[in-house]
Amino acid sequence: MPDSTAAVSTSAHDDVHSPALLHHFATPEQQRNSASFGMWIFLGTEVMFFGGLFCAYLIYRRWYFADFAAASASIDVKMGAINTAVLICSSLTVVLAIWGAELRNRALMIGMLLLTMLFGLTFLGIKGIEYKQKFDEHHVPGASFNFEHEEVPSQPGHYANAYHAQIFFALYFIMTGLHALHMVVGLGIFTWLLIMAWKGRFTPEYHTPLEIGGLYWHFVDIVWIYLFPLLYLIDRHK
Amino acid sequence: MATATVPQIERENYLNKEYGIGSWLLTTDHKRIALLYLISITFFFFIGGFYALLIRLELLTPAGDLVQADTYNKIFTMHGQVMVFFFLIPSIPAVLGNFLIPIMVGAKDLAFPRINLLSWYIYIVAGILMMHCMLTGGVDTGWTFYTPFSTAFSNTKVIEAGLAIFVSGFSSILTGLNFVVTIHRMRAPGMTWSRLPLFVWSHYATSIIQILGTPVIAITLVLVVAERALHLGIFDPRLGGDPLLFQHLFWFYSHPAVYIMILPSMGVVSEIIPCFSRKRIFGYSFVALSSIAIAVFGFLVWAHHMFVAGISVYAALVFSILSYAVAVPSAVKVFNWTATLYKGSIHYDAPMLYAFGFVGLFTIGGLTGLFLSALGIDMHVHDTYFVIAHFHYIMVGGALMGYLGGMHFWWPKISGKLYPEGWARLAALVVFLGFNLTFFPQFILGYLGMPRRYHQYPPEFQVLNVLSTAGASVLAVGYLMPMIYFLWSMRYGKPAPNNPWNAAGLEWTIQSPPTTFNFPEQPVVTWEAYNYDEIDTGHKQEVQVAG
Amino acid sequence: MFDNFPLWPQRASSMAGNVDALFIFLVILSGLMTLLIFICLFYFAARYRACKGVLAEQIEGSIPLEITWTLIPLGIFMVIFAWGAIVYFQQRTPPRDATEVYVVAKQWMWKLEHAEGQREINSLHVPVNRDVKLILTSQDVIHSFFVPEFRIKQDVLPGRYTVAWFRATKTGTYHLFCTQYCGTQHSGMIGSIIVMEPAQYEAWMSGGAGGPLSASGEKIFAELGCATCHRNDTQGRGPSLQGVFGKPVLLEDGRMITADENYIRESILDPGAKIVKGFRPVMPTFQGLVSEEQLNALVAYVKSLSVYSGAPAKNTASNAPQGAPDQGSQVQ
Amino acid sequence: MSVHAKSNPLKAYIFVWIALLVGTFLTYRVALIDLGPFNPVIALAIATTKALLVALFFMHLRHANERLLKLVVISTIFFLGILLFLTLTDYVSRPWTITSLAWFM
Repeated sequence: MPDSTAAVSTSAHDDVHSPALLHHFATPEQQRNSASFGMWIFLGTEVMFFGGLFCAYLIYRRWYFADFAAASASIDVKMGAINTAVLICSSLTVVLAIWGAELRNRALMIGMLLLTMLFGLTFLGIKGIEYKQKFDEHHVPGASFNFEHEEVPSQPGHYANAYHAQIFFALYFIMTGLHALHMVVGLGIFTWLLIMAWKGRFTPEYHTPLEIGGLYWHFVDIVWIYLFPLLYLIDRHK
Repeated sequence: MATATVPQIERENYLNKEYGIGSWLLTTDHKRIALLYLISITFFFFIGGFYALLIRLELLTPAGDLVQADTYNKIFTMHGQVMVFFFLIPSIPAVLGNFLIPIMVGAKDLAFPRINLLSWYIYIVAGILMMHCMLTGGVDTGWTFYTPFSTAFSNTKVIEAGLAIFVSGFSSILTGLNFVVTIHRMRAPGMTWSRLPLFVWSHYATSIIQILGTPVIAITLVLVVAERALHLGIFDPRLGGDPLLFQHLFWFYSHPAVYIMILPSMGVVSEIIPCFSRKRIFGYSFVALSSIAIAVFGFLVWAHHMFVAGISVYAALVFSILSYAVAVPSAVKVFNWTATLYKGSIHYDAPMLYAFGFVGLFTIGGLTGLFLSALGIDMHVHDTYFVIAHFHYIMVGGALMGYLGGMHFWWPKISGKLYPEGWARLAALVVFLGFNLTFFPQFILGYLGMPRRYHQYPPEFQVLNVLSTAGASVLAVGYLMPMIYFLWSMRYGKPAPNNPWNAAGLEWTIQSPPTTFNFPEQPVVTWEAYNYDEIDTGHKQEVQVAG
Repeated sequence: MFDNFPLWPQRASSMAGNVDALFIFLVILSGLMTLLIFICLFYFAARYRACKGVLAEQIEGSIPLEITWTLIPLGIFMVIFAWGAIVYFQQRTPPRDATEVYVVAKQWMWKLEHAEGQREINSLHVPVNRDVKLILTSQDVIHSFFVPEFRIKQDVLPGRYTVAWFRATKTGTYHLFCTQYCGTQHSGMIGSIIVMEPAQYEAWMSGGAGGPLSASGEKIFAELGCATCHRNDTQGRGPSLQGVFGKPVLLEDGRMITADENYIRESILDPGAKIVKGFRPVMPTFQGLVSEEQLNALVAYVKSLSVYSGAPAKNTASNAPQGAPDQGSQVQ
Repeated sequence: MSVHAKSNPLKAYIFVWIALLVGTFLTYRVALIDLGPFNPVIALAIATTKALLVALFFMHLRHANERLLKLVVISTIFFLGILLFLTLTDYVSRPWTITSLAWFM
């Protein structure tokens, strides 16, 4: 931990301030460090937020493994895999956009921002198709939920308990739903970043919003990296 | 002490810089936001207090004759929810912490002033949701929302209350986040970690809990709301769920939440005791690190709320032994405060009286915690009035004493006016006596076996309940007094000098009330914390100006 | 002495003395601690009150002192922990030959059923000086079974059994409280435990009972057609239930579990959850078809099948439920 | 991030990207093979590797001057671990019997 972070502001007040420097910070460095530190802490709260769900998932997966396997087998692993790849690509385009800002390469920055949002929308689109399938199959928990006569993959002739499968689907929809909600928020942030970038607000010296927006996006990607094997790949082998 | 030299004519400060509603509602000044919080939490404190009085009135007689059973259940539920989530959790951090932390570390503001304002608005939205919930029928689940009662059986506004508390959580998270970043990134030159006031250390520990604990209650409430609305089965045993999972997730936050309430009070007391004993605090680094230890160990003990709930006996063993681990740093703090008095030069101003009260009540509250984490005794006293008495000793005796002590200590800085010292000493005494009269009989009631949340009770418990109710009315008077004389002093109080207590700390080097940006120039800290020897021997701390 | 103003609940069970001993130890201990702190506070506050011209003496702190007052409390805490844990384990370990009572809690009443078949509502008659094991479950929300005079408390959960036990040592009538908030009439969900002399108890028992619980379980077993598959030979489609209770069971997925009350309960309500090795998951669920009371009777019946198959070996002893001789069968 | 703009990070970015895609494919393929209890272990090991790659390279956590951020990450994972681990102590030991502790009495 740095001992004291506020630089001795010998001349901070006399300097020509960068227009983005807020009044209560001594230096742009201090401001940037504060912003990224704040974002990392926020991501820490997000980890604990999803952590409660992971905890519930862990407990019920241990209890109702066979039923979870049956329910997991009913979701489309290809879609999930494609979506994982889409998000990974979007993470690449995010870092390239930041790189573009560092290089003062406006076309790269804006192009990559657009591409990121395109990937994000693709992800949500695919997710929407998956949700539609589940809806048609009556696998959405609630009054019309139906999971009768679904075999447990490794035990032919053994039908999954519909109540326990419903718990899987409840967790599936809440986890992926909250993840998708984070994606929507991310798209909102990136729209704003795109406008800022378009207006030429970002320079190699100052592009903190781009960086902390990127941190958020990568975090959402990491959540999905865990959701994919946990939800889609329970007991998949024949 | 308070040897107030008559101060200067009205100077520009954060209070009179701008006028008008807009200049308050859109302010990003941490001091103004602290006052906004002060007004809002005082409002909720009186709502919660009103419910408390209704509870005590109902329990005056064994029969449930004042209100209906359903009404009573709603009253104690909303008493708990309002007091915990809308008063105690924001109380010291959002008011005193908000006001003081930037000044104590030598910054112009918190790291994210706009997020600070946002957190107040989130609190207000949550408060409006809670008020709406209360006014349209209320909720009767107990503040603990235990499933499956809350998800499948209660006929009241569980979803609204859940949402209100969910929203208020974000306010708490953002405050904690702001504090941590400020403490790490905004310290003035020379303000090293070993020179930080202990108030800042304890808020750092509090913030860790707010940041890492609150999201878990948020997601738990999301699950409760979803379960109630859609019957998913996650917490409903009829659908394969486990109600104990809810309790695990709930207490993972709600146990550390107790430390969100008590740690800031400990910070306040760690400021007051050195000031009024004119001494460095005894064992600075142990007091500082014990705050962090409490925050970390606080996360390891939650299932001691579940010893009789049907968890495995082995898990009960683990959680019992860990509960004792968290008691050690609390004990260390009490010993250090006491040792600080040794060979001091002790003054009996109102803040010090509150600090004495805090140490006494916290000692009793903490020691009875040992009873509850002893597995064999918890079997008997769990969910009885023993538990009620214990956590009120911590959360009211401890947290509220610290809050009032801090309000008195920093009131001259906040308002620029001196409060009437005689009244304040009287109020401290009334609160202390009223509190003990209210809650000590409840320990006995609990051991006798009176269960909590009882609308009517067997007649042999009546004498103690009457004592408790009598105490509650004394306590109410004790709480109203500071409210009245603080308001009175805003208009009629003597103007406060910059440092009425001759206290150490950056906040006392600036004018009362401070200017909007706190410091005329970036301060540079060259002295250790609590340098009362230097102050009293005439080597006054002076703010060096950099450059 | 204090008729209207008691300070102490009566000690009416074998457990009460143990709990009170620890409690008194803690009261003395924390009383001394509080006294120490208060005396220091008052003495220092008076002795070192501010005087003109006398400055405070600065003391930085003392590491030996800090270590002392960290380690000594820790040591004391470990003693309390161990003592508390021993009492807890006593409370959690029902003796083998205890009389069994099935308790069903619902909003807002207690339904109690003796293994001998007597049913009671909001009251429980027990003989003095005999171990009584409670097998508790709830029909709706979480309740909690609390008898202050016995110093026992156990939450009662829907969807599973929890267990408690006591041995009353004093005749009389004692409070039964629900201590887990359960809705409108939570404070009305009270009852009484009536501890009687053995002779009185026998007299009370002989007054109108419909035969032991296991016998009504057997009837339900037959009515539901369980016996078509769960036959006594090895030819049935389901495993034979003779002597199953309290024994280890090998499952299809390789796990080994002990057949306790919760296992039998789960096997009736969710037969697919734990398939016995060598059998197929063909049993339909009885969720919603049997009431809690019928379930208790079925469990009692399955347990009774084990009594005749010989006493359980000592080493494989498992959870309390194991091989507890059915009181009902003794009466027969 | 003007500090590391000097060196060209493109190669590292592309390399990490390819590694992440390969990891995803690997996760899927391995799930189809029966490895008994090791299926979830391997899946989570791959996921953790991927998450680390994203955090270290895309989120620039590997740079030495970000020690404080590493502290945030480590303490978050620590507390998440506590939540999962201590909750599991209850669930894992619930079926255990009491008398195995008989020596204790």
